Amino acid sequence: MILAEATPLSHHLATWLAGLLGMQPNWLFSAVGALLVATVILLIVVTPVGLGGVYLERKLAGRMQNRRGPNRVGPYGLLQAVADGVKLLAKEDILQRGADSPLFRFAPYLVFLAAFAGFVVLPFAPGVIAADLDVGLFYFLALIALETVGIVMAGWSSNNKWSLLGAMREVAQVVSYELPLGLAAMCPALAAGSLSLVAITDYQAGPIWNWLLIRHGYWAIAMVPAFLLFYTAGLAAAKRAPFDLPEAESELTAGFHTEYSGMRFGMFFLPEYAMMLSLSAVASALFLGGYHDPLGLSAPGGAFEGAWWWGFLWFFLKTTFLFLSQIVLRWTLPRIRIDQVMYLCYKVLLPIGMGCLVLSAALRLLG
Amino acid sequence: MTTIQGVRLDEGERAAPTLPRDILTEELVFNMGPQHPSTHGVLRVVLRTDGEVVREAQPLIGNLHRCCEKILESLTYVQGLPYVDRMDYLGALNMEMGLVLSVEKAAAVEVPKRAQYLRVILCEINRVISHLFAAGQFGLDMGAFTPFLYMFREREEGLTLLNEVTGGRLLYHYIRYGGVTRDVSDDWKRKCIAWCDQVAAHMDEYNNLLTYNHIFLNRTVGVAIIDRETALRYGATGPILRAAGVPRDLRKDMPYSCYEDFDFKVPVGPHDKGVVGDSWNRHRQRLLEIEESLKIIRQAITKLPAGDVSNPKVTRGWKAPEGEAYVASEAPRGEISCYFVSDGGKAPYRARMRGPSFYNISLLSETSRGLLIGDLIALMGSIDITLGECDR
Amino acid sequence: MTPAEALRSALPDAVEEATDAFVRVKAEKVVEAARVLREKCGAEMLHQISGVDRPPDKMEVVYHFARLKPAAFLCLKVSVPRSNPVVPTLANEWASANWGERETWDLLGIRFSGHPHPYRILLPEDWEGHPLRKDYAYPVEYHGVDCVE
Amino acid sequence: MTEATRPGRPSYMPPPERFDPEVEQTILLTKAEWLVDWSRKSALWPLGFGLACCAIEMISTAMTKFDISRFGAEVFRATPRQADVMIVAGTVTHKMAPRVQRLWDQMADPKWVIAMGACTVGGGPYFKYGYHVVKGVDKVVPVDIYLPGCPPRPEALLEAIMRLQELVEARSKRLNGKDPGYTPPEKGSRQAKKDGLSPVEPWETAKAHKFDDAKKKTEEDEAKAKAAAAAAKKAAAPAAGAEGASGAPAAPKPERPARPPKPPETPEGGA
Repeated sequence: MILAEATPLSHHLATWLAGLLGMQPNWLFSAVGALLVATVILLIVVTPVGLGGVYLERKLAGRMQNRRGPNRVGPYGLLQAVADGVKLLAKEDILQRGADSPLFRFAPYLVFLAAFAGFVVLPFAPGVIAADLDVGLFYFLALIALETVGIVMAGWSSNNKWSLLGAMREVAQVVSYELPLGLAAMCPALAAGSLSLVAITDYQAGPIWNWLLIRHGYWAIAMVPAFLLFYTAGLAAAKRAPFDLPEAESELTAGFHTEYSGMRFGMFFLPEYAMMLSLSAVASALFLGGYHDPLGLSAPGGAFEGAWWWGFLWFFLKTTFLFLSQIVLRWTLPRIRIDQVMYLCYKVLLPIGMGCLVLSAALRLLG
Repeated sequence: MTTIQGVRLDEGERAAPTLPRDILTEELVFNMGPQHPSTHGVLRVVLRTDGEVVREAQPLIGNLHRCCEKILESLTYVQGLPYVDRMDYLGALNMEMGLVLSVEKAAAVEVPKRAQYLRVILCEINRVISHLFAAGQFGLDMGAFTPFLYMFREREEGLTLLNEVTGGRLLYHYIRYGGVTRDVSDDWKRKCIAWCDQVAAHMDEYNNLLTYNHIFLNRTVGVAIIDRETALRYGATGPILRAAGVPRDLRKDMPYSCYEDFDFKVPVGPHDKGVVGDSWNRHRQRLLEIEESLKIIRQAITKLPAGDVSNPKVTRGWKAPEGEAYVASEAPRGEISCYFVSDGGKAPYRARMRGPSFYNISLLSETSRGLLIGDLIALMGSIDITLGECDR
Repeated sequence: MTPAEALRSALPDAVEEATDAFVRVKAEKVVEAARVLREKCGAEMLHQISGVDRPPDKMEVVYHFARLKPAAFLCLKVSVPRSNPVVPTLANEWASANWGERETWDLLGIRFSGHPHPYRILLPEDWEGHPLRKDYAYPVEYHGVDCVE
Repeated sequence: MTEATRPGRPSYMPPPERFDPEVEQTILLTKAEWLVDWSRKSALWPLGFGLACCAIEMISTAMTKFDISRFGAEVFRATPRQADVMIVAGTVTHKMAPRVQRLWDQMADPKWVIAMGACTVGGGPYFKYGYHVVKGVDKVVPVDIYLPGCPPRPEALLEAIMRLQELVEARSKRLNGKDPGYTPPEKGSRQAKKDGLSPVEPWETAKAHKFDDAKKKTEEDEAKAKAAAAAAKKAAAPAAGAEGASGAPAAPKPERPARPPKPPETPEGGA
């Protein structure tokens, strides 16, 4: 109900449905509306996100490596990721001897859920959001921890030592990197005075110097390091190179998903891209003005105030830029060793994060 | 006493018990390979680890034992040559050199000067190709995928060059007793020089992308040090030995096949970063050796004398007279040598091939103690083994 | 000092045959001979261990040592009876002898007494016979997989 | 869900039953089959598994110049669970054969095998004197595509991939009636195998799971052990030779066919 009330889209849907049936909108319609929105988001956003991410990654990797990348399946190989998905669905699902069956089966769902549930709080455009939670940012950070639980379950239940090692690395890495990630995310929240992603985005309405990254010039002192920190810690939280240790192929064969086959593997494969994308989206909402354009046309009083397509375009551009930069990084950098990952987190990123937070607080007090 | 398929894993030297008594810790025994992305083939390593720290790594070989020596004893001289190619499939021409030099010395076969130069040119091209592959593969082990493809770009060009002369992309069967099979054209020589320029021009690219990458340096500098004594004790040769500071290169020390005619340096560790004998130095060593090899190729092509490319006395049914010889030569991975014994029969009586990887990988168990698993990968990648010659 | 001179002076009763190319010593003295080569002739590396089957009654183990400066190979030979081929191990002196001797045992069936780990290295542990012997009989099948057509 | 290690696993796709052709072409089922086969052929993920020389050419195929990723097959999986096609690239030895078989066992259905190179096709250059070389990987795993060459060029591997795609697609093409001149081949015939419609599933023909009972003593071994024991007894008690001869009748020493007499016995085992 709270979800439905907070969401204009689902609220409209509920009213429309009730009107269709000639009844007063009550909580049942609200719930149905919210569910419908969630389903639509899952269909329209999530599937293309996963598949498109895979396609982009393979194509871009090919381009970086003087190759062509997939180009036989569909025009420009566009259907490649679809073929992968259908193939994974039709593949045998193996439960190996010695595996902890319930955990083994449940882990991929948990990871999938955790990665895609983050989309609920993403402000895609003005008014286009599944649920504008007051604690949206907090909710998002909490989901990253939930994903870790799924991965540990997968690694433990596989009864495979490589999986176990991968899961242990995942715990060590992601739990540690949540600290700098949270600290970096707190800086914009502090500046905007809210944990709601919509509120933070709207705080940055107006021309480009209103964006938190370079807000009024002097905010850049705190926000540029915080942004880089968020980006780096985000890479680690999404297990992307150079922090892809939990599934480091040359070390742990396939890490925590060594024993998974078929669609269960696909459920580890797609969330990785979802996680990358949602982290990019949150980064753009926190620091780069989210759905606001650099000229201030979407700001109150601007030409495109409240135009969802205009906002979505800018949100999409910013997010895709960050997403692609993650892919480029992955295909450029070697992998960091596990002790260096820990060193980087606790001795480099964490102090920087604290510094950023203190600076932001000071700026908030002064300005 | 833990025993895994006949391999005894020594107990003892357990980690000092720093944890409280009620936390139960246990050492893990991993089976790495034969199918593992960074064992470079079918090497199997049994690891005993304490979490991420390797307590013991026991390499187990033999999964690619292809009976090379028995086959050499069973087939005639000329028939046996292709099998030597298949020992080190990345540096096949250098493997041929290993056998042919011994047989030629034992049988006192004259090799025309032009053939000797051609051997040098093609062997050095092969060495460059092999080192490019090794360096790229090392990057791949460290998680950097793209440099590998960049190095493969030049490698493919080099393969095309070799293909044009020998007819094979990977395995050549080009060097024969008393010479080589085919001559090269002027056009090929021009292409070869152009290729040398191309590789030399791209060295900076590799260095920027991989060798001096900050993460790569952090991963490899000071990691898995193989010092001079260890290398000598285990018979490790080639880039490992030179990176450990021993200026031993058979092309300089015991010149064969006219290597004394060329002016080149032997790079010796430590190089500009890291400490002597660490993983980074072994990687850098290979890249520096590529540059020296390019120098040799350029000189050999300029100085290439006219004349025949094979000794007409060595015919199809040629046999070596009774005798024996031991000649070693410098292959990309170390010293390839052959203890050749002939009893005058149609086949060698005994042709004992020394695979450099066999000795190089044997030091894994001693060097790997106390490394992290990621470092073990760095060690294995920088040793750069080929299982074909390790198991023969 | 050539290996022949060094060995003749240090171990006069061990040397069976000495030429420029190689020195043949008694099997039980091979460890001492190898030590002499290391101390007097600068043999720093055991380059290669080869076994040669010489039917009907003899087998040879050939050690090639490498001297670094000036570069040279020093060759030491040992003959053992084919009926009971046993040679003392060098594995405690040179680490490279460890695997080399295991391989010689594996392929030729020459035993090295005192070896820390005297098992097959290339072939599986339950393989029959030693392939590089001249009278080796090719296997017909191994664990259910045919070896001949 | 099936257990991975269970031998004689049922086929991932049962042999197609022949319906009335009209029904076959109209119902949705066949269309779905087409979709599944299309996706399988378009996303053949190989197992990143190199054995010897051919592996280098396999890597070359994935690299810039040849670029197997055009076919969507550059996703070399390090774990057999996620791979579709095992490219056996290089010589399979007797020591390696159980592992190759095990990897094949660990792969999830549907799965295919490309035997790359002369060694895996039939022993290749090691056919005669290679005592430790398995003469063809089809002795341990079922092979779908044989790719000769020593080593095959990357172009050849690309063709093998394309042939495999045809093979994968063949079944649904037949089902969808895309091939009007098609009559179902005779059961178990050569043509049936070629069409990928063989009622004899590949794993039925494979000599699978022989390694499991490696320790199991065959009758032959038992007889041999008995003979050895008798001989040892004889040697230990020469005085009781007569008794030994009468008590334990000389068990005929089982000679393997085509094997010359054994060399003089040497003491085995470590020092």
